[in-house]
Amino acid sequence: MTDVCLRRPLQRPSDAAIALTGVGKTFLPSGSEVVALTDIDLTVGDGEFVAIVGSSGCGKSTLLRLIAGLMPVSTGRVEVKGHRVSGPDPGVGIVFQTPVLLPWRTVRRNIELQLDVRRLGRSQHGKEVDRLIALTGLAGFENSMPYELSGGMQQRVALCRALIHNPDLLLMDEPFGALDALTREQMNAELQRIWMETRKTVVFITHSIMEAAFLADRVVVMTPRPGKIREIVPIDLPRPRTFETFRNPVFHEACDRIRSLMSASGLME
Amino acid sequence: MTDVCLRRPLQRPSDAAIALTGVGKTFLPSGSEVVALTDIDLTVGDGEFVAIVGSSGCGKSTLLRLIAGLMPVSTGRVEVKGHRVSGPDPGVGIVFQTPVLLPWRTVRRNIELQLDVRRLGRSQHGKEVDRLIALTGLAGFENSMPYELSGGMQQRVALCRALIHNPDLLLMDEPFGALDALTREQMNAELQRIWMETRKTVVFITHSIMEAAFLADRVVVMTPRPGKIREIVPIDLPRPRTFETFRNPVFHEACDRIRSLMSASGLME
Amino acid sequence: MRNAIYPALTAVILVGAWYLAVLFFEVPRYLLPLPGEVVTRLIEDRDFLLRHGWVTTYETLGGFALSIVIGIPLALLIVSSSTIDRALMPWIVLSQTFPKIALAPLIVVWFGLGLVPKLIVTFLVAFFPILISTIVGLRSMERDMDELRLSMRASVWQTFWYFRLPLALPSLFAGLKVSVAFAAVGAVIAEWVGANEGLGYLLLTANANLDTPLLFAVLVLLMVLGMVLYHAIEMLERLLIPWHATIRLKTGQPSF
Amino acid sequence: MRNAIYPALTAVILVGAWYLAVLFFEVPRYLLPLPGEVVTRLIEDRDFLLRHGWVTTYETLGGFALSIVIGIPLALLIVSSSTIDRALMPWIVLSQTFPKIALAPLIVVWFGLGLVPKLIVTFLVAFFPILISTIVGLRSMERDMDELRLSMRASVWQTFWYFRLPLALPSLFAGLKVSVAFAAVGAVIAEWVGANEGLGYLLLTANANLDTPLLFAVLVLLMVLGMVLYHAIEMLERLLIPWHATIRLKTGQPSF
Amino acid sequence: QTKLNFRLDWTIYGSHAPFYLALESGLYEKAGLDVSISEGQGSATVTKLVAQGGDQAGFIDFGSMVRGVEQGMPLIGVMRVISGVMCVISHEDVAIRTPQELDGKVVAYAPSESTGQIMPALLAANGVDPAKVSVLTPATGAKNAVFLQRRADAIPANTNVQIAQLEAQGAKVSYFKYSDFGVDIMNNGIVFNADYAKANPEVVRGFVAATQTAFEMARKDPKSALDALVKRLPQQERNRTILARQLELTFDALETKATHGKPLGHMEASDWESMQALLVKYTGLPRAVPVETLYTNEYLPK
Ligand SMILES: Nc1ncnc2c1ncn2[C@@H]1O[C@H](COP(=O)(O)OP(=O)(O)OP(=O)(O)O)[C@@H](O)[C@H]1O
Ligand SMILES: Nc1ncnc2c1ncn2[C@@H]1O[C@H](COP(=O)(O)OP(=O)(O)OP(=O)(O)O)[C@@H](O)[C@H]1O
Ligand SMILES: [Mg+2]
Ligand SMILES: [Mg+2]
Repeated sequence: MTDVCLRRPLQRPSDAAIALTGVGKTFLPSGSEVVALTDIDLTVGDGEFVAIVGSSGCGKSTLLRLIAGLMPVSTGRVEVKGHRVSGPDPGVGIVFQTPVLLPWRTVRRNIELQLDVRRLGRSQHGKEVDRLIALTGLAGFENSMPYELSGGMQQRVALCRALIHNPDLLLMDEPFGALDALTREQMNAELQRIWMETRKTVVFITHSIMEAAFLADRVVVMTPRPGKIREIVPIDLPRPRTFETFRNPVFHEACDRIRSLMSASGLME
Repeated sequence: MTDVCLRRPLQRPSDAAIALTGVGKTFLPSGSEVVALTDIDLTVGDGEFVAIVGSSGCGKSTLLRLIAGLMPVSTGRVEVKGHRVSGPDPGVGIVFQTPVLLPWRTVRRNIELQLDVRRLGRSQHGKEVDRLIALTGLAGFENSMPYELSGGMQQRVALCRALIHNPDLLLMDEPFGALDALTREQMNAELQRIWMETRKTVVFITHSIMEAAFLADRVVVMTPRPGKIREIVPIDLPRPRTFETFRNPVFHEACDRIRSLMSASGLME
Repeated sequence: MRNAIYPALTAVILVGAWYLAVLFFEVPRYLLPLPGEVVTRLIEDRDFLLRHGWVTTYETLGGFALSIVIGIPLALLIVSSSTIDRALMPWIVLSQTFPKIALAPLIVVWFGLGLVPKLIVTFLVAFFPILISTIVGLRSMERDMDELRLSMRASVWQTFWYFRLPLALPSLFAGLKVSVAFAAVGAVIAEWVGANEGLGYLLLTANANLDTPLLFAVLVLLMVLGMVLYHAIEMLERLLIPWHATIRLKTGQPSF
Repeated sequence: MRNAIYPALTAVILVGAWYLAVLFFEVPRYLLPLPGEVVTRLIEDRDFLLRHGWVTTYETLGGFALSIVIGIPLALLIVSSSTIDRALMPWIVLSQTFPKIALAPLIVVWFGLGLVPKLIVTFLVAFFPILISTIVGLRSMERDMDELRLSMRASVWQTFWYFRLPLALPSLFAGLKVSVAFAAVGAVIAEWVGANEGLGYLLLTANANLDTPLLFAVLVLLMVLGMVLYHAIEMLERLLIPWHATIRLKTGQPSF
Repeated sequence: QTKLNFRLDWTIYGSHAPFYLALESGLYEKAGLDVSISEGQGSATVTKLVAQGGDQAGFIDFGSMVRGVEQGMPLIGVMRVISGVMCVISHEDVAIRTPQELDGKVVAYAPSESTGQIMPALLAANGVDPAKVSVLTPATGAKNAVFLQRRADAIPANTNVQIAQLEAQGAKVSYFKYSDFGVDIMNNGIVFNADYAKANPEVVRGFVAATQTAFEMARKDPKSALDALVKRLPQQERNRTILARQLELTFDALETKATHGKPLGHMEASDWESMQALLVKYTGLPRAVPVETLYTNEYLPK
């Protein structure tokens, strides 16, 4: 395959798949208010793969929710595909931080839920469901109920569900957090392949700096509460990235840079 | 601190904190039966730190449940502190794979749940609760409800809850899975310190090979379904391990060994 | 089959206790006849009893069906809008706080003495538990799942069908169980409002005529009707929500 | 205060509709008196009505309290053992499937005409919804949480108090709401069994004398009693389970 | 003073006033009795209460008492009070004055009402085919409404209860009594628990005598009787006109043909026999019992 690295100048937000300007989010829980995000300016190009890293509780999931249109911003403006967000975009696929499977549906039916709700014929996509199940190593568990699955298996079902309708915008919140190192690597490779084939726009939250650097065009490093963007680290590596990439000094430089940015912002507040 | 590495010969199971002999576990769900574990023989010495790695769905959590006395074995025998297991041991602290917080209790009250149920005076342990909250970076969120926390914060609450009653046997199922790299490193260091100070017996499930090698006296590598012990890798490194350890070739050898064992057993079945 | 043992045992104990009570405490027969007398009556008058029993059965089923058909959508409506909730709930609670029989004259004059008033009264007695339980069930969706359905852009109807209804089933079934047990009572009350057939009618006659064996025969039939309906609902529950903890724990995983 | 608007509005609409109905459809007064007449009656006879109302109120509260005090532990017992479940449930269902009033003579003879039979009948009418809802609530503990409480070696009592009860609260409150709305009806029925005071007794009198204004005055009092109790339970719910989705969603997070 | 619990058949109606007169004017007290009067929920329930002895005496429909005795209840009728009040009420403008005119008409009554249950006897006695009379069966409370709405042409009723109520609603009614058409039966009387009566004959005698005097006094001065009732139950003040009319009609119905001219309370075996015959034939009473077990005149003043 050829190098399909897609970094481009992104002056005009309208060009972008996602554009956040001056976004802030404050929660008003029972006690004192929590400022989860302030002053977020971020533009994600069409077909770009952006990873977000930051310490636990810094607002990554909140940011994803704002982009997904799952909650309104407190200040600022979120645009997806040029439109101000006021609800989830039809072309979005989300992997949540927890698997959120319906306990009354089998593995297969949980994946098909996406098809059912979007009125995409279950039978037409049957093959695709099978393919994703095989890809994620769930073959043989199609008819298991969620409570019969291990933590990692549940997460993989959620992954399949987010992919089955072939969305052009993929929002993933630590999708591989519950997977072992090797399965995770395999999944990374798969995700890259899918991304290169279909040119989806991806926003990918991860705790693994290496995973972020391996997958993303740009890595957004966030500071802890109140969550701000500290720096955006471009990853200037050719695609497809393979395990050769791990030996590339550019890769290690990027990783070190991200790591030092995170350390600098303090481990936790 | 001095080197307190505790590996000893463990011929007599009765010496051991945990002894599994010929343990197997088969689930009989709605569909076909799932053999989660077969032929597990494992002895964990008193005060030993054992890590378990293995691909997703290979039976790690199931193994932990058997040791914890949360479910009966299908075959074989599990002994904890010389007694056949027929329920959870009083001196056990468990971190589950999911946080399992009570939604009607604040962070602080969730940690205190362990004290309440075990009738350990809430007031006597007040300082200890504060200390753990500060240690895990949850200060300021004592009175937040679980749904107001991020995924990683919830996991940290669960960690505090497992430690507050100072158990001598600690069973941890991916306790740091939802934490960012740096918080995770800090937590690793903390866990090592606590372990060295209090000489707890620890069984620690993780997906991070480096974490396993960094923390454990021995790393149990499991094969995928049906879950078996492939090999037990001893980690012959002095304590306390610090970030110097990462430069130690012994460490890297161990990691490579674990990695190759896992690859050899096939990524997934 | 094993499930039938306990109810059967219960029946045996009940009848035994009844028998002994009558004999030992010398309860006069006109207050509490012997089981045998009631059974004799049940057998002798079976055609007559079954005919009236059948009337009450279909009134019960009709009223219960109406409770479901109106109760569940009503719950959905109330859950979907807090304005509707606040506007409707007071009325509904109101409708529960007085005995229906007190409105007998109005009911008879407006709805006559046919099937309609029976269905209305039975419905009024039986729908409230379904409504309240369904509301709690429908509302028990946590943020996680709500975000999932939002992200899928599920319509109101889809949200109900794919998410809220299955989630609500355990609670809904609790409502159905209470409701079905009350439905038979509702039908009897409906017959007291005005009827010349049905078990409620028989109860009135038996009472006026001091015909205690008949009274108890009718009560036995009512119990049988109620029990059958209740257990039918329970079986349906087992069928529909085997995935739920309520049922899983009951059927029992092995544990220490 | 804002919460009072809707019920108030409801009352206004109800009275308005009632007024217009009487005037336009020329409903005869002996079927449906004018609101004014009922209000006049309420004011004129206030001492007398309040005295009887008070009797019914404490019967209602007593029976309701009994339902809670017996219903919840009973639910716990049933949840804790499937043998007890299967042995007791049939009896309990049985107790619900026939009209209590049919056993009036037995009840009167065994328990006299004092407060005891009133409490028993009210209890019999009101406890079932609490029982069933509590059972569902108590059983709704998922494996995760069950393992947590096992790992802590929580005793049966602790399991109930720290885990099952809080989990059961939303469902339990559904039961309480149904139950409290029925309790007043139960008290009225209990008074029909035999009483010289209380709103149920007044209903009988009003009915016998074709005294429709009195009948409606009593119904109004019953409604007020039921509504007050219902809303008291609802407020308690808000107080006790602000953490639950049922309530969280109602109070409303901002959303699109 | 001997305590005596006396239970009325139903909630208050005008015929009850003399009992309160006896209470208020001290008649019971003079007889050495401390009587407490309670309202009832229908004769069927009251028979059981008296049989159980919780109440020693009741103002009970004799028909219900007969059923009770047949079932083995220890009851004894000691004083006949109201007789022949059963009637058929119709609207004056379409008056029904004879049983024959019921042919093809609609009547309404609750299944539990003895007046309704006996109606076939009335029809049979007058050559009317009961099948030609349609019956609506609303709840007791709804019966009057159905009649006032003219859903029913007529209702079987008791002269001393419903007529006054219907008139109070502004209805102009016409009625005829069963007793004028061959069905002449006793209605309510004083029933004692038989065991109690046997053990306490003086109490029964005293109560019966006082009651008899009270009815005489009330007939002469109905207002005093009503005053006494209202004094005890102030909320009845508002029903005074109805009560007065009910009481007035009560005095027209204190004897059967067989007891004409006899003192109030006196009973004749023939009345009991004909009553039982009707109950057996029309209302499912399994069998007639010996009349001696039903009543006695021995407690009446000589
Ligand atoms: N619904 C809510 N109500 C109140 N506070 C909230 C809510 N959701 C999130 N927060 C707060 O916002 C902050 C950011 O949370 P968020 O879940 O975005 O963190 P995160 O970066 O995803 O962390 P993690 O890596 O641990 O998942 C946290 O301090 C959290 O307590
Ligand atoms: N309650 C259950 N019923 C049926 N099958 C089960 C049950 N629990 C676990 N299993 C099966 O047992 C196997 C091992 O599960 P387990 O949760 O132990 O895996 P794991 O090693 O912890 O995986 P992960 O790393 O993904 O958490 C899986 O195949 C799972 O499907
Ligand atoms: Mg998060
Ligand atoms: Mg696991």
